[in-house]
Amino acid sequence: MTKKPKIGIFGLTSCAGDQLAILNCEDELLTIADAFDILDWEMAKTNNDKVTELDIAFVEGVVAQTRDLEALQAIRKRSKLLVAIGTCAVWGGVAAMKNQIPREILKKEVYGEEINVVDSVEALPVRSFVKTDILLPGCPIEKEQFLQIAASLLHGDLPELLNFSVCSECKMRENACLVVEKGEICCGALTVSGCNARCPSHNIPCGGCHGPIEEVHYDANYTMFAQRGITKEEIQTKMSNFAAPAWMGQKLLSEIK
Amino acid sequence: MDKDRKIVVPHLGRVEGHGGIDVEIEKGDISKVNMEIFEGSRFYEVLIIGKKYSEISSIVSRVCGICSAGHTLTSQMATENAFQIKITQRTEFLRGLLLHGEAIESHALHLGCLVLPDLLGYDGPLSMAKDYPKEVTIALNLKKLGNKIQELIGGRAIHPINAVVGGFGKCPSKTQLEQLKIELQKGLEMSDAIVDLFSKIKLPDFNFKEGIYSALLPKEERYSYLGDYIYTSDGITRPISEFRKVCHEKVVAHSTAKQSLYNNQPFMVGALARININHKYLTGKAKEALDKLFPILPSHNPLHINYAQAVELVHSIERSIQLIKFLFEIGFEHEEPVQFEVFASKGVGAIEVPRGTLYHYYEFNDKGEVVEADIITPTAQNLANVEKNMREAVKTLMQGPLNTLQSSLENIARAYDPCISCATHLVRIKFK
Amino acid sequence: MTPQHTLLDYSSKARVQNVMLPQLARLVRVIPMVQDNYLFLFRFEDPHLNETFVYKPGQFVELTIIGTGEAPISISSTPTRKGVLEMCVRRMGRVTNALYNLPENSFVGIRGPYGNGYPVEDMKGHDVLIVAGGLGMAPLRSLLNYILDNRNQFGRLILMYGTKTPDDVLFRDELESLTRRGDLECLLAVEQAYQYPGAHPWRGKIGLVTDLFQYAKNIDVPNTIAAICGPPIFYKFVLEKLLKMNFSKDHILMSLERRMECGVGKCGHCAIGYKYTCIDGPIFTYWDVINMPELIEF
Amino acid sequence: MKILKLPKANFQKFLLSLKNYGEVHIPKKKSEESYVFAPMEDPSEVALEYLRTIIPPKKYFFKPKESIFHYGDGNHFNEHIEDIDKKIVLFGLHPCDIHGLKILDIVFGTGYIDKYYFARRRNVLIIGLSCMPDERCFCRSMGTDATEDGFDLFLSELKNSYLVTVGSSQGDDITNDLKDLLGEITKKDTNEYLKIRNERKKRFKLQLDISDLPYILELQRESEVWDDLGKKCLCCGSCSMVCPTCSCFNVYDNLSLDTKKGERIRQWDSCLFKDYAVVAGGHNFRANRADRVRNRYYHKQHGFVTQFGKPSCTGCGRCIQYCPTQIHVVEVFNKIRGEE
Ligand SMILES: Cc1cc2nc3c(=O)[nH]c(=O)nc-3n(C[C@H](O)[C@H](O)[C@H](O)COP(=O)(O)OP(=O)(O)OC[C@H]3O[C@@H](n4cnc5c(N)ncnc54)[C@H](O)[C@@H]3O)c2cc1C
Ligand code: SF4
Ligand code: SF4
Ligand code: SF4
Repeated sequence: MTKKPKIGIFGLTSCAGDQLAILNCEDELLTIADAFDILDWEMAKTNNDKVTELDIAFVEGVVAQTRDLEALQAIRKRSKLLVAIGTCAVWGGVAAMKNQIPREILKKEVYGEEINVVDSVEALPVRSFVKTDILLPGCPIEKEQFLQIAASLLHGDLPELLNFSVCSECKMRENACLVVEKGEICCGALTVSGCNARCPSHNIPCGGCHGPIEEVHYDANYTMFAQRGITKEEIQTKMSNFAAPAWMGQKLLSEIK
Repeated sequence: MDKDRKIVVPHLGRVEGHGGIDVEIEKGDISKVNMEIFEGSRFYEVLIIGKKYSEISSIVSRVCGICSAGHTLTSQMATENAFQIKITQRTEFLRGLLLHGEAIESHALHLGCLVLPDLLGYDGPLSMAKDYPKEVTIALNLKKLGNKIQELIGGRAIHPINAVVGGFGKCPSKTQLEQLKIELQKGLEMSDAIVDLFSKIKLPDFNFKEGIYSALLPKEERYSYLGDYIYTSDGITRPISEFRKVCHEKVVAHSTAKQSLYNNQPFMVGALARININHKYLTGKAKEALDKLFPILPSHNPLHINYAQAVELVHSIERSIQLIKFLFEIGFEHEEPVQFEVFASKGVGAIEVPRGTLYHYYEFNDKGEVVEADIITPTAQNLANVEKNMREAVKTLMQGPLNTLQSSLENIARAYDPCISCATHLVRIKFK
Repeated sequence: MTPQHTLLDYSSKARVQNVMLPQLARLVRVIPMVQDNYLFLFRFEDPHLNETFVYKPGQFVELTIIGTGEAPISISSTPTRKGVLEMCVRRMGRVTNALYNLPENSFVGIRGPYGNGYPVEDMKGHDVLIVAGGLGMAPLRSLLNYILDNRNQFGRLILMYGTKTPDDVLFRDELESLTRRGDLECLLAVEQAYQYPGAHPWRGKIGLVTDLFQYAKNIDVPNTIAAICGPPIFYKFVLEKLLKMNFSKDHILMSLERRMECGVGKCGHCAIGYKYTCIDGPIFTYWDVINMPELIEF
Repeated sequence: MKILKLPKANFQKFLLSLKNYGEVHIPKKKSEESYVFAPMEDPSEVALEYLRTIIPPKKYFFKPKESIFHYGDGNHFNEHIEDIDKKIVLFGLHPCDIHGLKILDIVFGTGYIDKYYFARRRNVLIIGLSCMPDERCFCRSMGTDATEDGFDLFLSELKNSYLVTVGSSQGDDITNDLKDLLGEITKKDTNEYLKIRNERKKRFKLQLDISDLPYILELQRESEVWDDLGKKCLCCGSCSMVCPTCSCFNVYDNLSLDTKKGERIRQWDSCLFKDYAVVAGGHNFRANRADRVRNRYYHKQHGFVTQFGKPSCTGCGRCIQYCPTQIHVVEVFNKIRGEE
């Protein structure tokens, strides 16, 4: 690209962690600001341009209220390319963990009986509503992957991320397998790589925060855990923490009930 | 200005989260000042019901990306409180470091990337960098330092993974800590520059009245973000288990964030509240910074939150260096998280995170699954106070030009650094 | 059988030319042929290399688009015409797309040539039947021109090339002019000669590529080598035809495609059993192909 | 062949002295059941009881992820070979791992030569160490339970000493330098060695008959054993990562934000991964898990045998230990042989 791409960075309902992850590129931030024409980024600047057509929109968060959906549709309309950043935008994230519970009940639990002003809908990822061109999962996104994607886009290529599970990265870092040695519930074999196996490298089982790999082998995972006396329910509650809609698509959570 | 006026600022840029200040001025009088929150609800207190004790902290961490370390640790402390787990000294030091890392990152981000551009008339750090490359670089480097600590201790700068109930998955190595110490020493000089810069900037005073402040009392005779007792500036000290007496939560119609009141009064938590209550414990360079920035204490000007953060920035760096020394003293043997028994119980955890006191409360069944939870974030506690300060400011400012009024209100709201996502986004002003 | 390795052996192997390192080249011209199938012309920056880069028809190179990545691409030009490397590239994904966006005169990287190429030495003295379908013409063009440039070393030469429409014919001008040559039977067919106003009129046949066999009379099967390349469905019918004509499975040459990351038999991706498409291929006899599991279903 | 004796009392000194020849890497304990090769900080860290490390020594020569060249500084592709000048003494390789390296020597040294591998191979001294098999070792079946070459020194453990076999001229230099630590072997030592050797032979629990295995595999291509494996295998790739002879890789570019400077990366890959055999346009030559698992086994015991006359499995047992779903190579082949 010869001209600076015009970009916007947006957050729907989320913890702002992915936008913060971009702000955390301290060494590259000024280069990013130089290479892209950042028109709209509420988290980092005032006076945001809300109308100009964008080459790329980065969107974080889930659609958890009608306001989010309106914002998302407006973003999609003005952007040529939409990059979903973060596990919320890609898979629903924690907010989608208990989509099976009706929102009315959730509202009552948290806000009490009498209040009924809260605008809340079933929390679903960005790609459930609009076309997403690039998916960058991660809770939060990994800085290196973001920079790699940004450089690819600047170069005019559609970025491509490797698609294998945390296990392989975990092995490359030469960690002792937590399933094999300690019988822990580790979501590594289900979860897409990118984090360089952060958790297992700290002796902590993977919680699945990057969301599932393309081809998850549920049965083999169950067998693996069953061999170690771990029940389906235990695995499913753990799996559902970050990408519940993906698992629910597999009709797994409904099996518990 | 006695006409009905209406201005809409749907989003206030440069605050983490979504929100607006909704101010209505009717016939020269304030009819409404509301912090309106646009953030969708995520119902954390419900999400964790049925989850095992080991999974909670990584879920609630997602309340807020900016104080994720704070949420993680508060959650773990509440769990430990419930199961009567006693953590080791090394864990205590490491947790301290992690919290200071978060404070450094958060304060540097707020001061350098949000407040300074505001005060110097830029729309953000990126545009400010063209004229003030040195200042922006210092801020970014301090922010990076904070992140480095979090990355090293927490395993990740945002949503730490290494901290677990009972300890840590992996302890940093000697060489890693040595390296960090060198960088902290450099950071100390940089933070001096920030204090210097702020001491030259005069912040307006809109005649704020004396407020109520609340903060944790340090366990020992030193400035700290940890404590077992809550002190409110009316002179009462309560154990953290009585946190509901301090922050009585109420749901307000205009916001998905709950607001907290103390004795039906708004109150303040956060850096300024801490400085007002605990400043006597400051030592070293932080004390020098305090003397430079706060000739009079306590301060009732919410804009001084920025000064307070600058003081804490220095303190956190100094204390981190000290903690590393302690860690060296106790050595580097591998230490597994503490083993414990699970039983039906309740527990509270409280930590002074950058924006104020954070409370987590859980009730567990005998399998260690959550049956009830309550999370009270600092921003929720501060919201009512922000509104109160705004009312005060509007009174003083109403006669002035409209854009001054608007930007002043935004400045006040921003001073609180309302990480809205954790409670809730920011300012919309309507003049009716 | 196992080589004995010594320090000397290691250090000599550590000193070889680095096969993973591309040579700098320039994209000198882009010639659009059919939609998303352009001909790209390259020259090495090092003028010496343009002379010394020796390759065989059917070999390929690993082409680097700087900043994007690498892809294996067959050389479409013939080694008998030195100076430029021509590659016929189909726009498929990341790398090929970036090539299409690359302005003329840009730098690229090329390493190779790799693969076995057509066994032209062994083919000498034989009649050659080239059968191409659709984009399969790209690798065969090198062979065709090589034979034409060494015409007297080969026997009878027949080219059969079929596409869907005249707009899909690769190297159309070049091939159409070849139909006038007396020493080549150049048979072209399209399934549909639908022509829009202003289009170049189609002078070839209409029908499937297999229909062209009727025009090539008296093929001396035992003395003929068939080189074929095209989409899976093409193979199904052409192979059927050739076998019926009693072509030996050893005399049918096919070109295979696999995912490749290195081109030099190390990365493993193109391995089928013990054969590596990149070093043992991409040209295989039909007999080889039958013996390779997981082959493309024809 | 020169064979000397190192009394155990001198062993720590011996290890320490190795520092003169490069950075010493030794097996260290990583967790309850796992070991790794890592730099020696103190000779007491050496885990002499270890049987297999998580990742085999291949990591020193063929790195999990490495930058192979850079571009953007002028119009060149600048060769980049990590650790090109780093001298390492790799202590403690068991015979199977030495064979593993010998197999990689073939892979990277036949036909086109992989400069990266050999640039590092020449800088690493290999010191072997004898072992006592556990229930996962089947090197004896693979013919890799002993080795006559592929090392500079090889230590065979006796009760109070080690026999030190000198395997290269560099190894000889070391024994000359350290002659104060070493002694002559005696008849008694030989007898002791033989006794241990016979004892070791008896300890092998696991056996795999590889005679005419390629042919059986040819017959069993459509066996339901593969489908069953496909149902059980996670396709996580752990077995490939830990295998001393698995050497597939991916190549891709990392570009810097200025879009001019960049580097080419190569990174370990596995034929078990879904995208391994996907070609442009999306066709996947091994779309089924069963096909991919089968491919790995065929490559080890069929493809490589046909190509180089021996299997590319060393019987180290790593894939058995580290497969999270307990897929067991030997059991798989025994099933295929109908010998369950
Ligand atoms: C011997 C040989 C000769 C060839 N000759 C020609 C020719 O003359 N002309 C021609 O047009 N084509 C030719 N091809 C085909 C050509 O190589 C492919 O079309 C080309 O590789 C497409 O590359 P791409 O990056 O544009 O496509 P993509 O579809 O983007 O990538 C190509 C392949 O790489 C894989 N891939 C890339 N990146 C990743 C990743 N990050 N993770 C997982 N998988 C990834 C894809 O799955 C796919 O298999 C030849 C192929 C071979 C093997
Ligand atoms: S190991 Fe799993 S939970 Fe941990 S960071 Fe990686 S994907 Fe997230
Ligand atoms: S296949 Fe398994 S036993 Fe054989 S060498 Fe590889 S890891 Fe070792
Ligand atoms: S380690 Fe086991 S589960 Fe993982 S790919 Fe290998 S055989 Fe399959």
